Amino acid sequence: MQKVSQQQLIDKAVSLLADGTVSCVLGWTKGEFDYDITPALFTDEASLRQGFVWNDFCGANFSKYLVAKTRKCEGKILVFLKPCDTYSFNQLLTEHRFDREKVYAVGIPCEGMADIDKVKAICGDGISSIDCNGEKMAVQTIYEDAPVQVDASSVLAERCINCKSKKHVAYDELMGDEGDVIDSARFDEVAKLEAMTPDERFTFWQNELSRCIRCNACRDACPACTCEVCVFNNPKSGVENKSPANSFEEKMFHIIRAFHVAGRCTDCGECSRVCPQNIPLHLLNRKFIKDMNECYGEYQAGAEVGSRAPLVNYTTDDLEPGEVFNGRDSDA
Amino acid sequence: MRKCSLDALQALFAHVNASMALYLPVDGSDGKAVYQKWSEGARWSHALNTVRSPKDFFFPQTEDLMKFKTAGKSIEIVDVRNAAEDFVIFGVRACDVKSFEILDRVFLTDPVDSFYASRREHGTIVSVACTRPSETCFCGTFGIDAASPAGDVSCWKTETELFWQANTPKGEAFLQLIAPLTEECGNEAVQAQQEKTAAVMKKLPLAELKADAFGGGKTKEFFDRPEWSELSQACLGCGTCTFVCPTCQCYDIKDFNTGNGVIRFRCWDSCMYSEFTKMAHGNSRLSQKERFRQRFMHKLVYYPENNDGLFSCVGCGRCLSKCPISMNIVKVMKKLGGE
Amino acid sequence: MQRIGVFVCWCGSNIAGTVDVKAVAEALKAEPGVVFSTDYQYMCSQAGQDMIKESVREHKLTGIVICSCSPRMHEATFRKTAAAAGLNPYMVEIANIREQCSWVHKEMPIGTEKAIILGKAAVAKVNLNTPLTPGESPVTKRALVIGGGIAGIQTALDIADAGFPVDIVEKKPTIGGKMAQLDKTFPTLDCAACILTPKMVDVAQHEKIRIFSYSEVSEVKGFVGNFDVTIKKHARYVKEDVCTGCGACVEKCPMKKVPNEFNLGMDNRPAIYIPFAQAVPKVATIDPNACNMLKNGKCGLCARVCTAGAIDYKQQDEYIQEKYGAIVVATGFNPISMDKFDEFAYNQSKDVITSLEFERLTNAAGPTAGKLLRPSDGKHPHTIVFVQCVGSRCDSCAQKGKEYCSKICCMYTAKHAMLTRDKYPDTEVYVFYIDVRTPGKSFDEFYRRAVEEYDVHYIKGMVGKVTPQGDKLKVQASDLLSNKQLHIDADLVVLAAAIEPDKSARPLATMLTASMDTNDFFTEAHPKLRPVESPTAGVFLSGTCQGPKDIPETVSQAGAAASKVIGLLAKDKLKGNPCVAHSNEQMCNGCSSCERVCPYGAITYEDKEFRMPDRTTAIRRVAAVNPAVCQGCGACTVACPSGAMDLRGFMNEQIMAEVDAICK
Amino acid sequence: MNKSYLQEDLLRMSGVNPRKCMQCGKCSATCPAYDEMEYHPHQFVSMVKNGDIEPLMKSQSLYRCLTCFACVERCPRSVEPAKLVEAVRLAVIRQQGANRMTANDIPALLDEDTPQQLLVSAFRKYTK
Amino acid sequence: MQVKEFKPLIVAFCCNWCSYAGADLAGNNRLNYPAEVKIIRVPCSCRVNPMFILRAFQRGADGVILCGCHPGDCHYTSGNYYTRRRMAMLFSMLDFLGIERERTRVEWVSAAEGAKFSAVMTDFAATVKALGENKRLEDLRCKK
Repeated sequence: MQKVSQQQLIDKAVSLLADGTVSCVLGWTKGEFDYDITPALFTDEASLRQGFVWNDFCGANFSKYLVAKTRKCEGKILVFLKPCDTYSFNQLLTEHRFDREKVYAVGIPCEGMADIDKVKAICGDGISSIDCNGEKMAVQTIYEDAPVQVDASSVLAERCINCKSKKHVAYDELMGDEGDVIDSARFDEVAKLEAMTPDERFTFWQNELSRCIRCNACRDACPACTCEVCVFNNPKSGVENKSPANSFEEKMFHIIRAFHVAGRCTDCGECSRVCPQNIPLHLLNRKFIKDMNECYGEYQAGAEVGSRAPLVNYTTDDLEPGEVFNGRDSDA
Repeated sequence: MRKCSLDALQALFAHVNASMALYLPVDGSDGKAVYQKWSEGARWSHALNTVRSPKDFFFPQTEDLMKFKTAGKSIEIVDVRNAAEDFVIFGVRACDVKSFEILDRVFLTDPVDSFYASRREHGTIVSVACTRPSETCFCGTFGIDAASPAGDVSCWKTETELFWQANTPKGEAFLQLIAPLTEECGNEAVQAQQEKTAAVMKKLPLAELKADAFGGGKTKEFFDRPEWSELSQACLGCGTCTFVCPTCQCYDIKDFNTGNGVIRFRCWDSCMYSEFTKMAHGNSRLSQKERFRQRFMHKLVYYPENNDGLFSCVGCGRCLSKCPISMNIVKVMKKLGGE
Repeated sequence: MQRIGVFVCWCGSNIAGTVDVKAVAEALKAEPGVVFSTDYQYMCSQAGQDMIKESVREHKLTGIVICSCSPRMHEATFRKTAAAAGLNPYMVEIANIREQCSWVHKEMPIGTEKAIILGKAAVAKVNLNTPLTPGESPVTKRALVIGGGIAGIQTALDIADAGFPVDIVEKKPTIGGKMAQLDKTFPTLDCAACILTPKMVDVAQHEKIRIFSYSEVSEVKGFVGNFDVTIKKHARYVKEDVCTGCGACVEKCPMKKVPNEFNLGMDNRPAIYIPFAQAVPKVATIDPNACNMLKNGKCGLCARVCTAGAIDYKQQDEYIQEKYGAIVVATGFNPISMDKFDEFAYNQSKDVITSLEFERLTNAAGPTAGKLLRPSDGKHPHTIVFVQCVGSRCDSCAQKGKEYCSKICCMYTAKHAMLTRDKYPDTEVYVFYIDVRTPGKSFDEFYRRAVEEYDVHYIKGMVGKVTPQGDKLKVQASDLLSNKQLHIDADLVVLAAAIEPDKSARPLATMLTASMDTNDFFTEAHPKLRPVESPTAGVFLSGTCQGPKDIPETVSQAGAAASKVIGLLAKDKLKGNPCVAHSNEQMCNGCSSCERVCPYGAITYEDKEFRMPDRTTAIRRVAAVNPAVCQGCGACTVACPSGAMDLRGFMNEQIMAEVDAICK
Repeated sequence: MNKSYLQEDLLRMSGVNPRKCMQCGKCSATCPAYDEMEYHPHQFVSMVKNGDIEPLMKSQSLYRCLTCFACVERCPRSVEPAKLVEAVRLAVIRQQGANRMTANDIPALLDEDTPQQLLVSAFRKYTK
Repeated sequence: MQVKEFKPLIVAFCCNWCSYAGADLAGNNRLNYPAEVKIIRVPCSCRVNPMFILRAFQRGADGVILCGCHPGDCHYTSGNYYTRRRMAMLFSMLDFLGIERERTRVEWVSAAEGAKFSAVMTDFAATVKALGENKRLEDLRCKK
């Protein structure tokens, strides 16, 4: 259950529309089964009251939409930002990707988003409705007479289990209480991989990446990937390709993508959420974050606007490329 | 009709695999079902369906068409085609079986795609009827009966047994092959199960979805509908829906410079991509709205127009569960179909 | 498609000895784009070059590959050859088959195979070469010197003597800098004022030099040859062009208790003042923080006594805009604060002073008129302890001082010790040192004289503690050579404080996009080969803003900086290096990654209207590279995520083509 | 215990890097117990650096150091000589396997001018 | 079939101002190193895009080495500092994916270090040779 209710958000949006603060609202709209929620732009009270939803399945990070929408929208856009979304929001501002003046950001607290696959693993397929408003999540399927009561914590998405911050780093207005930066265990999985032998790691990633179908969902959902022209779409870049025609292509794509967002990735986890093949892509990005934290000092992309990312910075006594492996002796 | 015990399936698979490659859904490392070549120990997945459709068997994501070997300024053309061998795909659901018909109409009409045709010729499709459909299923909308799948051989699974029925000469041959491991039987158990499934299908949330509003000849009616803007506004332009779709059949032909020559290959393309059908003059569909519209107009209007009213959607529900922003053909049909 | 000619050089037997040049020429003939391929004994000879020119005409070549020695050797030669044949010089690529092939590989088959591969890589690159033309920009023939100390003065004089106008910006009311405060100068012991003030007068009278005193640089825009600089001229409340410097106002000013910064606060000055007798410009300045008239409108005495009518209480800060072709930074140094060195009791006793204060105490124009008297009681000190390395050579984690050696302290301390002993032979002088560093002409001789002729007690060791007790300073120190702890009752303790760059340097560096090291010294373009140039083109370094140095070094560096400036201003137009970065606006995200890694500040942003792929228009922020400033390192090309930034002459496609060719 | 191991041990225990020392002697200049000591703070640093540790371990200087940390405070190179003295002292106590001071020794040391606290802290310092 | 001795293919990106000149000096002094090393001249080590390195592996390189000016000596003042960070991160990522960390290397070689250039290349070639063929980052399509 989320702390700020759907009704509160709708009322807020309606009032900001009514007093002319904003001309449209970027929010979530409901789908067929209570969990298939789509980002949508609302411009009037009726559609807000009818379609706006806010529940445990509103995972989509809106920040990226602001790049295109602020260019098109007359007037200000109201955007509701979960704590993790605010980091992406700031990062995009750091990169001058949209005009801050055209956005009215309302921070909303987030209790974590649910992973529908985890829900289905518990309740089975054939979901006809999900009620997230109670203490527990009530999942009704066509195969059972009574809804199954599920602990929201047991179906949290991976990225929410390892939530890095409940603090909003950007907003014009905050609803509910402000949270704190969390000392999460998000690097544990990376550390586990680091502790493996190179052969094990190679097998692990070969297995994961071989599932890649190059649908580009990770890239297209990524709030750091807002390039006007992506190198993978640009025939002149030398890396353009449409298919995972060879195991090299998969690695190339994911290495380059991770490198391009290194220092810019806020670890929002959209890449892994949207991957239809369930590849843990966030681990690549987290690996870069972990390395940069360890080698160049703690840095959280998006924590503040205008900060200088580790890869566009240096000190004269940085460690040597050969030294990054020091202390990682599992396989020396 | 023949049957075998579920316990005997492993032996049966081994038997089939000894004479031709057998592919079936197994649980992959991420816990999701995926088609894999059978090998000792491979278990048939309990999942309803695979994430990727079985269209790969006939229309793989990438396929080399030919090679040019270059040395300095000389070029030699190399045919890379391999002689196809017989294979079986086991466990195909009714929706996916239907998708092959849709692909056939594209690849087997003149000019015939010989790569596709060769695979199709050598492949035997063994379908399995559904018993526990998902909320995302809407095959019924397109007249598909999940309890009576087509294919060269149709199967029904009960608690303990698997029932087999051949529908084509290729299917007969297959039943012949497995005859030593199966026994002749009646169809009572199958019928009972079909009835049960039919009852479940009626309870599905999308059971009432109708495609009647769409079909050939309705281009003008739908093309300029204002709803497209709203429907497409959240679309990220990724290719997930097209790549998990069993009926999407667009591909691009590209040349890959290997350093020693060029491989000409084809690979799936997606009408959702901004470079889709990019030509010398540029792109034909410049906005995501146009690209988004193209996909659904193609499924619901253009394809039926050219194919006797056959929709090129089979209601498998993959795009419903996989779209990163949960926009899909059902939402489009409901919005435009006037529900 | 290019029409490429390949020319394989034998270099006598240098190449042909280990590489089958004929086979190389033959193999490369088959490469795409190659229409002509040949070999020759000496490609760089006149005959060889003529052959290339002839071939260009005969085969209508559009590109040339020379398989020869290192491009570092003859790239320029062959580019000229190409230009002479009517080809763009940047259509030439060189395969280095001598230094990197025939000279390091001994067997003919191996050398030949590698030479062919290197040749193929060069061909692959030339296939993608495009003609490049260096950009040109005009040069404003005026220089700006920031800082009016000896460094700035010398630089300005040298530039002006070459005929170019120079402006000096000095933040104090007078030029002269630290040198004006010194007494004598080592190792010759001539008086600082005697050699400096004539130069100050030269500056004042030079028709090509303008002095903006009491001024600061507030904004810098533009780039080499074309800087737009805003100078903020602080209101001094005295009309500079009217004031005659007679000093009547200074005498009459009733507010006489303002610490005199020129004498480091050891005496006082009035609210209206002329820093010292030889000040340039010799114009009075009103200290707005001390003047009663300016603070509360009461007084006005100076205006009444000024017969010239120069006083103007209503004067405002003035902003002056000027264009310059070159900028010289000469912001100088200051001694560091002694606040963190409690053990020396600097803040507890007036008789613990810094060496610069000692200079004023011995200077004839100083607070004691040159008599060495203790600041506390005006008595003559009989025992003086000098402490070296105070705040220099500190470990960075000690947080008190500087890591570097301040370089000048050993010499000036020897000078102080020697002069003291010379003038007051009854004074015992101790110098505590860690090392005595005297590299320089006649420097060690000077130090030896202090020890041998003047009997200065040089003690290897350090002072650990100074405790004021009565009218004495109890000095506790170590004598490492005799392995003793010493206790000296001193009358005066002089601390050789480390020097640090002036505080104004850091903001100035930001304005100039010139880089600095962690100590705030300006970084030179190359530590050995370009020591007076900043990496930012058109910005030059003079004096201690670049690192600690003494007067002779400062003056020679000032001259060197001036000669660089003259070299720049002598050009009418600047020809750039055409191998510079350029941004594809259609692909640029405006994310600033490139700007952040550019060491030269060559990248700026502008908002431009674009037609977007979906037919709409949008205003987007995009990067633009100033080709006159870009030096072509390519750091931006990798920082750019979208690949919008590329480097001419070393384009992504070209390098990848080379990789492909090598890995075939 | 061999010599280089002892040296390593001392450096590890003290966290001191004697190679940072520039031999300015400020530690010894500042030391209030200088005259009581056979080896002075700067000598400790250079002798440990050179591995010449035996004489230090035998020297009474170890127990003359007041641990006032003036040398640590004043050292311009952050070498921290007192920590090194402390480490050598510790090495002696460890190596001897015995305490430098026992409770029985205290009465003999008592006199009117010595504050009790000094003895307590000395006892603490010279005892395992 | 005769077993052919494995000769690794090594791509060396060399900064024009230091290592490339260092290689020239190695040549001047006739300091031998394996012919498998092929040099590509770049204006600065910071010009080397990770894409170039992956491209080299894709096309069949068995090792990639990047040489630049010693930290502090960059001709462009700071280019090699960026290189150092970028390559540290890239190499760590390749290692994370299980690709042999010995296949990539960064070395600082000045224009005066001809002997070092030769030694570095000899050592790197030997290291890569010991690793054998690059299998983990290969593109089968590019095999001969």
